[in-house]
Amino acid sequence: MTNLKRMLLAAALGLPFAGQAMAQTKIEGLHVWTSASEVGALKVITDKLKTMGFEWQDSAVGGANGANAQQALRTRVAAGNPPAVMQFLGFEGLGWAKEGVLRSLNDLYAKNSWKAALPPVMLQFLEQDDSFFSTPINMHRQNWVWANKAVFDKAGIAIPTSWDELIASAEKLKAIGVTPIAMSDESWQIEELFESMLIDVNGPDFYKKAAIDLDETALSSPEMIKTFELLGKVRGLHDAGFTGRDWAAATNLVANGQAGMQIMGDWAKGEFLAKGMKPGVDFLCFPTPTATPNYKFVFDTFGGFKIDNGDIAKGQDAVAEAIMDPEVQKKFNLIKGSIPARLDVPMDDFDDCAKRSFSDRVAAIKDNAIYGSLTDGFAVEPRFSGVFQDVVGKFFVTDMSAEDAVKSLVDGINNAR
Amino acid sequence: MATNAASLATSSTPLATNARSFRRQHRIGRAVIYGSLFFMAAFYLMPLWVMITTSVKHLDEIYAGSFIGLPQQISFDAWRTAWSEACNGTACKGLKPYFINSLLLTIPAVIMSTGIGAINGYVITKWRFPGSNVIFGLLLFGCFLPFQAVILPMAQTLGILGLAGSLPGLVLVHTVYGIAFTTLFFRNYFVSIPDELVRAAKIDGAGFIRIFVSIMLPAALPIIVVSCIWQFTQIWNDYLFGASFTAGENAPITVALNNIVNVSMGRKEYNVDMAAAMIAALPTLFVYVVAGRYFVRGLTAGAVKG
Amino acid sequence: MSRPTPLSNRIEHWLPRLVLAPSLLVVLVAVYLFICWTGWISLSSSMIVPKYDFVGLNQYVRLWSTPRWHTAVFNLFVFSTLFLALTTGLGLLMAILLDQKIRVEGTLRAIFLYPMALSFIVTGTAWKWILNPALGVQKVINELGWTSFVFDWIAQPTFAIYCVVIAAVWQSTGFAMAIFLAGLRGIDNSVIKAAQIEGASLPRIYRTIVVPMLRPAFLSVIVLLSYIAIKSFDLILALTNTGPGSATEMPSTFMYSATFRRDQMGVGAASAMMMLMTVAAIIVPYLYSELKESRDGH
Amino acid sequence: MSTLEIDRARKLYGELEVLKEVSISIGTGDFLVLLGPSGCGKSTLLNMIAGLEEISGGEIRIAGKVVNDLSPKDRDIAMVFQSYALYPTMTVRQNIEFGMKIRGVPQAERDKAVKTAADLLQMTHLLNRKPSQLSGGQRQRVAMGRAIVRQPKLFLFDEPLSNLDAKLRVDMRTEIKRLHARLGTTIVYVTHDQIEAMTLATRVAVMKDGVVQHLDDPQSVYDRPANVYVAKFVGSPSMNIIPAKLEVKEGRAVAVIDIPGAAPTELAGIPVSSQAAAKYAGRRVLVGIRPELFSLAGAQSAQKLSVNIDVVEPTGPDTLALFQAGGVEVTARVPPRAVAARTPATLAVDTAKIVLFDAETEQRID
Repeated sequence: MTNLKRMLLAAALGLPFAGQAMAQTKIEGLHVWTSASEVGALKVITDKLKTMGFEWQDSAVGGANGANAQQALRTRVAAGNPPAVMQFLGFEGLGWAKEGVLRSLNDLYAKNSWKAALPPVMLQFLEQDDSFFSTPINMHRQNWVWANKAVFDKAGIAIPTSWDELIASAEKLKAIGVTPIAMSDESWQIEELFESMLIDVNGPDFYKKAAIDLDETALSSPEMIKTFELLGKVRGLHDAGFTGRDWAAATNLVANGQAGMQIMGDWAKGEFLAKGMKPGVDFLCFPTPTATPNYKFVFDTFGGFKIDNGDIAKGQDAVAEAIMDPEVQKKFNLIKGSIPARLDVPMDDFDDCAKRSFSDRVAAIKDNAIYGSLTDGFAVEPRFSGVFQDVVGKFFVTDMSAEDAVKSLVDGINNAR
Repeated sequence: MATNAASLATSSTPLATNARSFRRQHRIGRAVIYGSLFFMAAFYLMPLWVMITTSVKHLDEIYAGSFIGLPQQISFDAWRTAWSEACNGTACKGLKPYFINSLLLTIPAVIMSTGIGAINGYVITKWRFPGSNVIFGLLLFGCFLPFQAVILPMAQTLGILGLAGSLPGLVLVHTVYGIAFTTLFFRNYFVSIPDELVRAAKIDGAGFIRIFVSIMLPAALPIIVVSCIWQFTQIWNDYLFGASFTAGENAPITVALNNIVNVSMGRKEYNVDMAAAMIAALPTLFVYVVAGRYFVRGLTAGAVKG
Repeated sequence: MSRPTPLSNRIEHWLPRLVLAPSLLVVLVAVYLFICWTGWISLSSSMIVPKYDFVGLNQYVRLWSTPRWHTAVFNLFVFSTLFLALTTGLGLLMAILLDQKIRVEGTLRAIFLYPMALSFIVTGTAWKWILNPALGVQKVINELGWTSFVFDWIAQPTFAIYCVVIAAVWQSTGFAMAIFLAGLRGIDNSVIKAAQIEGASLPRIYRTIVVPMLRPAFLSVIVLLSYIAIKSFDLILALTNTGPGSATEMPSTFMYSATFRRDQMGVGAASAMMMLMTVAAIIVPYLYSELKESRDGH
Repeated sequence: MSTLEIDRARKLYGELEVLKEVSISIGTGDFLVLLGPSGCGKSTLLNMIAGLEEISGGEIRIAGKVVNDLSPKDRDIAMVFQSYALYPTMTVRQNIEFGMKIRGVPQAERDKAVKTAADLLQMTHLLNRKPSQLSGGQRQRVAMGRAIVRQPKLFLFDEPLSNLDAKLRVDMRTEIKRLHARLGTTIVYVTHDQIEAMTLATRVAVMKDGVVQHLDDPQSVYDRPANVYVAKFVGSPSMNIIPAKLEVKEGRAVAVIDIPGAAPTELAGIPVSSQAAAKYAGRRVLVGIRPELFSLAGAQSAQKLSVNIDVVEPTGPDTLALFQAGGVEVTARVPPRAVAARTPATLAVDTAKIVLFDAETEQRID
């Protein structure tokens, strides 16, 4: 009631809330996590933070694939009122770091030798101009197939070893009256499928050239056309209700046995686990089929804005330390479905899918076959990945030819350069 | 009052046979009118039906594919969850605090924008001066501003004013962008009030403010209702400004609702979403259903010469 | 006049201007200055944050070379035209039907009016289900026995925009109806009686006499609906999220994603300027005629 | 001292001059009617007197005091409007006492004033009603009551009867006249109805295009209009304006009028000075003859016109006979059944009341 009174008074006087300035031990974090499992995982970090003497002040802005949060962040920076800590994915953090508004965590990195504890491929997203600006909590693998084991058994399908095999198995699934692939017409969900094909069919090196270096010859190559043609074969393997479907609803189709499989990152795992299904027993998780093993990643980091307040700086350090705490990483990822960002966290308590992800990551690092996900902003800057999404999304729902798709992709990328 | 056209037609027909056929036509006509109205009403109620039934269904039932049908079991758990337990980020206090935020921001913003609109409309119609029409034109153009275009400069301005991220800041933004419409409402209404009223009051010795308070405002009650309803709906339902200019615990209900509904990665609780959506819509629904009568009446008063 | 005027008179003289001044000032800043700011950004190379350099019309060239922007412009045109026509027509029809001494008028009016009270953040999901062929209308009708019935516009890139129109019309018709109903109630009964004595049929009376008398109501309806059409942002996001395959992109959603999602603030600003120019091209002549009229009146 | 002096008052709207140096002066107890068609500037002038419009040039004095820069409330005036301008949300009582309330008049005094006014206008029973519950005539009374309680030096009426039906208008007209007689106040009254002007005014100012054409007592305006415009505007049917040639015979002015199918007719005995007669001798002039100056010619009639009657319009008390003379249609007011259509008649003219006008300037020739 006193709070309400104060707000009323402040409203009447046209003053900013007194509470705003008083948050001396409060650390405000802006993020996009709103689902139960996400929030549950986040609580691992905030609980740890509490033991370190700081209170997490939550600012969640969900929706629009993170655009709402990005908009909130931009307006707050414009207003000179940035959050103490911000969740970044992929290039988002780099952009702000280039503007010089993020606080350097170099001292902490040096003191705790965090650099050595992390996969080298992550560092490019954590560091700008020799300054570490954020700390990673997890790693999701993007290129997974999720399948209902009972359905696969009934249709007599083994785990496919190539995309052609995977697509061919669709006929068997159709024969037993099951939707072969659970998906949505949302562009990003289609793109998850596309980028898996892109790397699986053409190999990691080609993926790097086309999706990361944006090499024009690679982009306009026959390999690209081939990939689009492959994607075109998936048209019609979904059900009529795929329009506007959330990815989690698609996952549920697989879990319920209404659909055979889904191609999605390992955040989908939580849906099966929530139903009490067990990996390998009730559902299958396997990487998208390929001759050249690869690993595509997505991870969440938190960075702090430069704010002229010593207490907040201490709090930002505390957040970084909490995130990099191995125990926190373990507990967090057990809930979130991903694997720890740190390479040195014991994986014993994790499920088989996570264990597979962890071991595949180690192998991929060795083989130089680990790359960032295009869809989720770890391959190229948003203005380019957006073009991929536009073209792939449009290609899939219309009768656009693979050649036209490649042409508009090249034009679009050049236009955005 | 509406004419009962059909009954007039019967009573003014002299011949009995004609009267009978007219009566039959009349009955058919009435049936067609009622039929189309009820059909449209059903169409209009459809989304509400979906929302209400979903909000009382069990989540498994929804995931099993029942989106539109009747619920097998009715449970109000989702409503309780939405009101007091649903999580907006790590804060799992339900919609309640944000509901209060929205009230705290909507009420002053509605009062201020309506008040300013009223006095602007009064000046523009009753105290014209050279250029007052141009000013009205300038104000009116603000109605059609795409708000996405002004978010960043507005954020910077609020930062300079020290109102960034606060409810008073949001109240200010809504008031500023509400002025265009409220001014238009009051201007169009006051135009229909004869200028002689103001002249009479001037001769009676009333000044600028006295005329406004004693004569114009009491006469403007219908349009005040219209303006308040319009502004209330617009501000309560706003998402863009709310998400841009508030943060965390200061967020209005639409932002909290969006966070509950728009899960980026994670299982959607459709029943809670729908219950939350209904809760977020209750005040505006209440305003329309309760004040709807006055709303139409207010519009009428604006259209008819006083 | 050089005669000294009493102070109170001078106050009375300046008071109206003083009262209007804050609104004017605020609008000059919050509308016109901000438009100028956006214009400036549209000529700069701004990406993630505003930059104040100058790159000429580069961002406009880039904007117009983006196929998605063409879709957005085309959609705005289709959407606005259909939305205005259908909402006005349906609103008028409802108002006329409700004006026939309907017994449950109050209830029906509330039913038609309630969507106006809801935000699309709220109703988007419900509409998504209703329009989804596997969940909504199509499924229900198929289950009722008409198995060949197909209503899957929302999944068809060429038809999805009409789904947006349907939902938008649903939301705004009640408002148009309320204004028309108000207009109808304001019409002198004797006009209708006179026409009936002349032997005109009811539809004819409405078509030739009553509807033309509703001109002021039409004007208010069109202004308010244009406002809603231009602002149709959360509607798109909630219903189709610009899909399938960017088929329901609109200028407002394009601007939003360019600025806040794709770090192309310059392109976003350019698209905002294009929107503003379009709005100005339509609204300024209207404002001009409206203000000219009121000047003639006195 | 005059109660109202308008001294070369001007009104400009930008470049447009709607009032051109108007000067009018009336004394206490006078009833001035500003008469003219719409757009002649009469309402603007009234609003300038009231202080509702700024005065662009010249001076307006009320009771000797320059009021140019005084706000309406300080001018000691009251005004009755065409639409009555009753405050719609207030009762009749509140309407009447609103001005007193603003001036801070104590309640008891207000009650007394309201009672007096209500008694005077016989509307005591209406005091608690809202304007929307009143008939047109009742609203008119309330508007007058509101003016009366102010006890101003000057009453202003802006076409107060034009929204009433014909019967009520005549009644209210009489009532206003009676009120004027009883209260003895000074009134400025705007109307476009010349009968109201004739019946009510002690002074009439006929206006056109922002200029006072004629300012005099009603009878003088009627009898000796200052120009053709005034002549035609005042009186119904209006004054006949017949083109003629002026000749001087034996030192007296004679107007020669062409009558179709007859010899040119000479009218002698026109009241015009000998200088004017000499000046206009042999030139074309306009002869102004009120319809009632005609009569059936008798044996002794000096000035006669032999004409062919085209149309006869009986009005009851008398008949209007229309015929051609001097190339225009002329109306004569004759006793009922005195003449018949399409028959010749001989009419006498009371030439002593004829008015002559300059053919070019259309001003009266004295």
